[in-house]
Amino acid sequence: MSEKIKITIDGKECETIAGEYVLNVARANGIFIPAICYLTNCSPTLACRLCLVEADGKQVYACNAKAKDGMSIVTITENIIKERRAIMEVYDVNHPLECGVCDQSGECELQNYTLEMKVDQQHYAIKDTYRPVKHWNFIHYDASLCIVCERCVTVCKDMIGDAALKTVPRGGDKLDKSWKEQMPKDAYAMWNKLQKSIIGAVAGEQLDCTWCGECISVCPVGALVSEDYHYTTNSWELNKIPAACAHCSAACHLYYETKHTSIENPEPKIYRVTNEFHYQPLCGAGRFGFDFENRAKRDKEAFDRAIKAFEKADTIIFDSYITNEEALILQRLKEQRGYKLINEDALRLKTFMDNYSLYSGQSLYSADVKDVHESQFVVSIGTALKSDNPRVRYAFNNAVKMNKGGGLYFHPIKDPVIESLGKTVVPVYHKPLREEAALYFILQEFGNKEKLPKYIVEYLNSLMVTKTKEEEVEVTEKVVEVVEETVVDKKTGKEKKVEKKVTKEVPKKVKKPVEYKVSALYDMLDAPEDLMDKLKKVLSKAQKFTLILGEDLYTHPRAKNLAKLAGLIDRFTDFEVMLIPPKTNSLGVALICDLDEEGGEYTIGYNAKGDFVLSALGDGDLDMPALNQQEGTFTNIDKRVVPTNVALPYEGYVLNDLAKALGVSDKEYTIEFTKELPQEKGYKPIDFDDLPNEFFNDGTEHRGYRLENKKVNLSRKNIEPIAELPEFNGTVIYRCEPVLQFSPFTNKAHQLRSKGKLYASETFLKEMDLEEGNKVNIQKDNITITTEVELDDKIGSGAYVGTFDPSIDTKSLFDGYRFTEVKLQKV
Amino acid sequence: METAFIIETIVKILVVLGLFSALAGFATYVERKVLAFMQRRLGPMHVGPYGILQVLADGIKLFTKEDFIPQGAVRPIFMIAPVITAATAFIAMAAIPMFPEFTIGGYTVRPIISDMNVGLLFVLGVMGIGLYGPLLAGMASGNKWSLLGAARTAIQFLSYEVVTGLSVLAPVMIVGSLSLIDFNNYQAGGVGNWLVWKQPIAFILFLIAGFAETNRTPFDLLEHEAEVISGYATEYSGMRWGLFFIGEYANMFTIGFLVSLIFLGGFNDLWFIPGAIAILLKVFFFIFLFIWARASWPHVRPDQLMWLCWKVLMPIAVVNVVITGIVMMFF
Amino acid sequence: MSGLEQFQDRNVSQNYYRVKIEPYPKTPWEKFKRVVRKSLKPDLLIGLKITLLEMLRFNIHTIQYPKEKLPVSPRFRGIHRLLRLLESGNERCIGCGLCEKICISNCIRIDTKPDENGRKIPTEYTINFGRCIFCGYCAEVCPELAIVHGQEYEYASEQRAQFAMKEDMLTPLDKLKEQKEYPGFGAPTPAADKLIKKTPLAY
Amino acid sequence: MFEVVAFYLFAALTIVMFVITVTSKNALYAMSSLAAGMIFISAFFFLLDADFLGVVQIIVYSGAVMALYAFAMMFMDTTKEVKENNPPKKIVFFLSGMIALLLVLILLTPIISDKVKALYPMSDEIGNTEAVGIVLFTKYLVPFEVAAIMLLVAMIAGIILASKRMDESITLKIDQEIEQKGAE
Repeated sequence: MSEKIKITIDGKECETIAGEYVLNVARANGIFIPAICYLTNCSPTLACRLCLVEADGKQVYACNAKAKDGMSIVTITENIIKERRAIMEVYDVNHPLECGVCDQSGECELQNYTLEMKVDQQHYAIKDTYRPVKHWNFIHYDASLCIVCERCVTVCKDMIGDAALKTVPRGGDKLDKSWKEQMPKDAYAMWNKLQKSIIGAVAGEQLDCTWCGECISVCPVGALVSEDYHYTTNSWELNKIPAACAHCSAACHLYYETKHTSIENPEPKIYRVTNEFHYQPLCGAGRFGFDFENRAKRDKEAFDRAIKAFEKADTIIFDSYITNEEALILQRLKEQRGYKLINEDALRLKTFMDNYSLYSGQSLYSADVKDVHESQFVVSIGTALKSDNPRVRYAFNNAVKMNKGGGLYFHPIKDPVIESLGKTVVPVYHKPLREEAALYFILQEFGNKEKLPKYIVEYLNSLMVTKTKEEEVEVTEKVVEVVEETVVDKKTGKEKKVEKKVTKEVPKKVKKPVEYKVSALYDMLDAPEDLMDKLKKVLSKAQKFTLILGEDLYTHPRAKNLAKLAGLIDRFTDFEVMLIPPKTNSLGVALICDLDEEGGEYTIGYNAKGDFVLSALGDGDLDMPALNQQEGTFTNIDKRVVPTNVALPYEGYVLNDLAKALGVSDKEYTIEFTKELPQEKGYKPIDFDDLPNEFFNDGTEHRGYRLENKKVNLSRKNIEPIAELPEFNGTVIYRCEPVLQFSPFTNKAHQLRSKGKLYASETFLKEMDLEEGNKVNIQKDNITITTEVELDDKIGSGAYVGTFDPSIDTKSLFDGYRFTEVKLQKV
Repeated sequence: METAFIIETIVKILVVLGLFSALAGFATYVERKVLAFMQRRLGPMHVGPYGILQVLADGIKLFTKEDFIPQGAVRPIFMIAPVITAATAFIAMAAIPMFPEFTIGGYTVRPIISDMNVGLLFVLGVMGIGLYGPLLAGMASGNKWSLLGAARTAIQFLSYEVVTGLSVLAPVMIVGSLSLIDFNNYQAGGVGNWLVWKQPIAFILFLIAGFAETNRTPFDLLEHEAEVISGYATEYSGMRWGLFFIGEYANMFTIGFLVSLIFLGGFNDLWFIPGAIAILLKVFFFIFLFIWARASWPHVRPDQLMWLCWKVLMPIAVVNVVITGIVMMFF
Repeated sequence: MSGLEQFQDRNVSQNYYRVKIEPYPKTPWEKFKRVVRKSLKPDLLIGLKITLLEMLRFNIHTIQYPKEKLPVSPRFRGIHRLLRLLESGNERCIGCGLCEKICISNCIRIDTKPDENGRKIPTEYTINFGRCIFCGYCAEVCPELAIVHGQEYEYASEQRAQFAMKEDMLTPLDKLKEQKEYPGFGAPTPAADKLIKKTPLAY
Repeated sequence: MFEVVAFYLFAALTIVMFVITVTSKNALYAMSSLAAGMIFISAFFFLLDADFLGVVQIIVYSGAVMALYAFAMMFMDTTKEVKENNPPKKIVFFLSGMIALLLVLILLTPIISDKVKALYPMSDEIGNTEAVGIVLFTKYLVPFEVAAIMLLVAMIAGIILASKRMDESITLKIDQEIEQKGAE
């Protein structure tokens, strides 16, 4: 890594690494430098110019200036104070005085800094421009409140990767030149820029993005707010409840902000979700899908029926939308009462991880999201990254943008979002079931051939094929030319034309068949052969590599072999490997529960189908609390045990009550199980109440604890070569959730509620001769599902169905693998 | 004769009971009004014209209010105490001749329930017993403020009984009888014959002692709100409290009658005024005086009260008796 | 001096005079002398005279409350009123929630939403008068002079729900003409204009 | 007839009251019944037309019992029952009962045998008060004066005993003096 250096800020000696921005160093050391436009982990925009400091006697912008050894920074001088005050005054020019109704009032950075800079008078003025309000789906943009700090633009580009926002001309008056003499330099420059621009969509009136809403979060003023939250309450009335997002395995840190529902109804309600945008972005499902709570009352009769069902049952089917503690209770139920535990997702992940461990030597995978952020080269295989785990996608994008990195994206379905990340990200759209080839490809291109097991090297070499191709070759040819020259006769002084023969060597391009060696893997993957050339520049500088593997691999018929290959990659390449757990707590369930493959006769379903259903969705035989009504922990993608808290009260029975009634639990509260999580799997005996849940100023995540990675004995068995699998012939559809959906829980949230459909790309629609809104029969074997077709412009090919709508029985369509062959029929 | 006497007595008892209960109520109205006027207020104005029915409203209120006995109280004595006050106040009236004799349908009525020859002594004695009411109430309430009120009752009783007795001794010596009718008859024949001219000091002493006996300002230490909440009556409510109230006002009337009979010519005709009206006027003057004094003067401290009694009033009373005796012996 | 002047005059020192207090009697003899002096000097009788004269003069100051009422100071903090804009009749309240925040007895609650013009409006406004201590902070903090204290001070009620809802406090539309610009508690001071720093206008 | 009814009524009441006085463990009950009993005794005087003695009985005893009340108030919590350390013995009850019976018999015997004659019968001409006065100041002059002197002596003694430091007034004392007293 970069060398450690020391700089002095306001007399305080701060240690940092070379190349870090001064602003970040100051923040990490608790020194306050005002800044509006800078966002951690994004590129500096220099829009606000507030972070002006004096470095070794020269004025620089702290967000932009890189630390050098021995640098001495002064954050406040007389001139800086003058500049900052002038800047804040300029920001206040024509800013509407509607703090009273503004949603940001109370947590507004414009308010804060106006007070901080002691602005009590306005010296500047210009004619105001009409700036209309824009409604962008979930997002409400009040342009007149906007101070054009461009944080939204920056975060959309550098962090999220949608790049849906940009600055557009405002159409305001030009700044009078006379201001230039009257006001401080930076303030004038800032005003000049401010007066010219406003935020707008990149294309057209509507935003073209994945609706993460991060722009709402980063907006320092009330310009960008959630349409749903707009004018419903004041931010200071809300209770911030720190929690972990329950929708996907990223389990992002967020705050549920609650208040009583209305004057008549004192029950608390979640008004919005906010996040620590400097440290962790949040996806749209997390931000807008917060009200999936199950408002149930205590139903003693149902509880008694549940106890009877438990006494009768021999199997518990459950999904992974549960906490670690609930998983432990289920495991205890299994240990003491002999139930079989069925959870397909988690079992697949577990099998994959076990096989992976045999070849990597570690019980857990090696990379986490932070590694992705820091990588210069990221490869993703077998996952529809943008909907499977948006935060990993943001990290991928961030790595590409901030580290000038690149990557590879192996997936059968075209993804314009990934394509738009940059030229250095090369998508490889292979056919389904070719994931093995992709992993061998990584070994082929990035593996240390000297260290790799010999049989692998041999196998890779055996895949090399000789090909010929027409190549333009430069050949020099001798050409004789006749050149007419004008020669001046010395004697006569007359001009005279003389013909001359000149021999020249001229380069000439000639097409010629060339033989070369190339791996057959390229063909298997339908990859362009010049793939690696495109990445040459990136790879030459890359220091850190991350491989992201997704659910396609765990469900793959040859998942075990894939896992072993991944283990090899971890050991013998520069890549660190990250597995994306398919559901929120799949990793936790896989680690805590001893899962079975086959169920018994009478099953209890917990958020799953069964003879007796416990449901947090409110449609079962006994109500269970939703994850925003529970306290407990998740084991997230970072292999971290993160705590979540109760946002809304739950009055019904919880799983622990059942366990108590069955004599399995002796605890009063579920969270008493937190310290009993299995230590042999890497958990630590820490009380729930002692788990931290915050970020430090320098951006270090301080939530819960990381699981301990244990050593595993290596397997000596050889890894199988690529198996020939029967190809899909007919129509192939994918199992995947649309953007903003993860599960029936997200679908329960009032902002995201929608009906399950067949989402298809434009090319797919054309191929199948369908139109949006058509009804189709999806047929497989003897199952027919009728649904509507909807165009999804965020995929470039293929079609998919989601599992978020339980009314569509996707389970019977897909037997494991995420791609399946079906017959489509227009109704 | 015997039957007629019994009927007459019972009728007289009923009349006295009814009349003085009503008068006590009316006196509260008068007191509130007079006090109000003296303090530039209007007093009760809402119930009835000029608030005249306020008495009735208060009565209804007192009767319907919850009768409340505290947990720590000595129940039977707590309950009996107000009855003692009210009963003794009325018993004392048994020996007071209110009016001159008059005739209804040939039947001569003597407006006195029991004409005993020691009437004066009886009245004073029974009135004295009346102070058992506050004493028992205070001691039985199980409340410290009440107990303080009871203690004050005891000292006031023990002290001012002496002054009353001694002050009235001198007139008794002059008249030579303890019968109030004798007193009245002694003063027949005009203002000049009133005993007040012969015994002005006794008159004043008796009046002062009367204030103390009836527990009125400036000697209302028993239930002085500023010091002992409501003294002995702190724990009382409803009609039990009302009985104390009635007792106090009945005592005021008794003292009024006594002073009028002993010193101010009783029910003898005054100039053109018939005797019955004359005594009523006198009594009402004293009632007014009680109220007037309440409006005008502050009350005294307990130690001042004792000091006044034992070191000022009693010596003066003794001296007055001695002088009266000497004068009677030699003239 | 009369009325307000009397209270505004801080220079009262010239009106002080020393009260002569006679020494407290120490010996019993002194005490007796004082009793005689006070009894024979007509102190007690003067007291009686004063009260009697007051009664005879019959100079009554009582105000018979439910029938007669004293005028209330404009700065009196009675039951709250929600005002409307005088010209348009629109509600003045913009739903900023400052009153809700500042309320020290935590008795104000508002519900807001954007209206069809995109403005923030309060859909419901309640004050729990069972808890309100009439401190006037809400009127003081209101940036729109929308919530003010009325003159009504008789707020005994049989039901808690009374006076609590917006409709009870809001000026009815047909009585808009009777609504006065509020001069009382929380209104800007007469010198408010002078305190404002002016912003340059370039056009 | 009335007199007989009244006599037995008051006799019964008097006995009940005094029984309560003796048996009650509560000082307040004991004293209140004592006072009531004393007043009921006065009824006998009235029945015997000895009005003066009756009233004197009321005045004297009510005052005396009031003094007892004052002591009770100072010495004990009159609302609580008094715990007696020496439980009454049967022999005491028996003996005192016998003595009372004996007294009654002794007094009854002459009445039953109808051999009682008043030495100084009531004369109707002079009033009750005068009669008492005459007896007191003639036949019983010496005992009366002796009793008066004894009471005077007792009173003076009482005053002297009580008047120690009576000239000191706590309210008029300077704080310093009080502290000095406290230090002593």
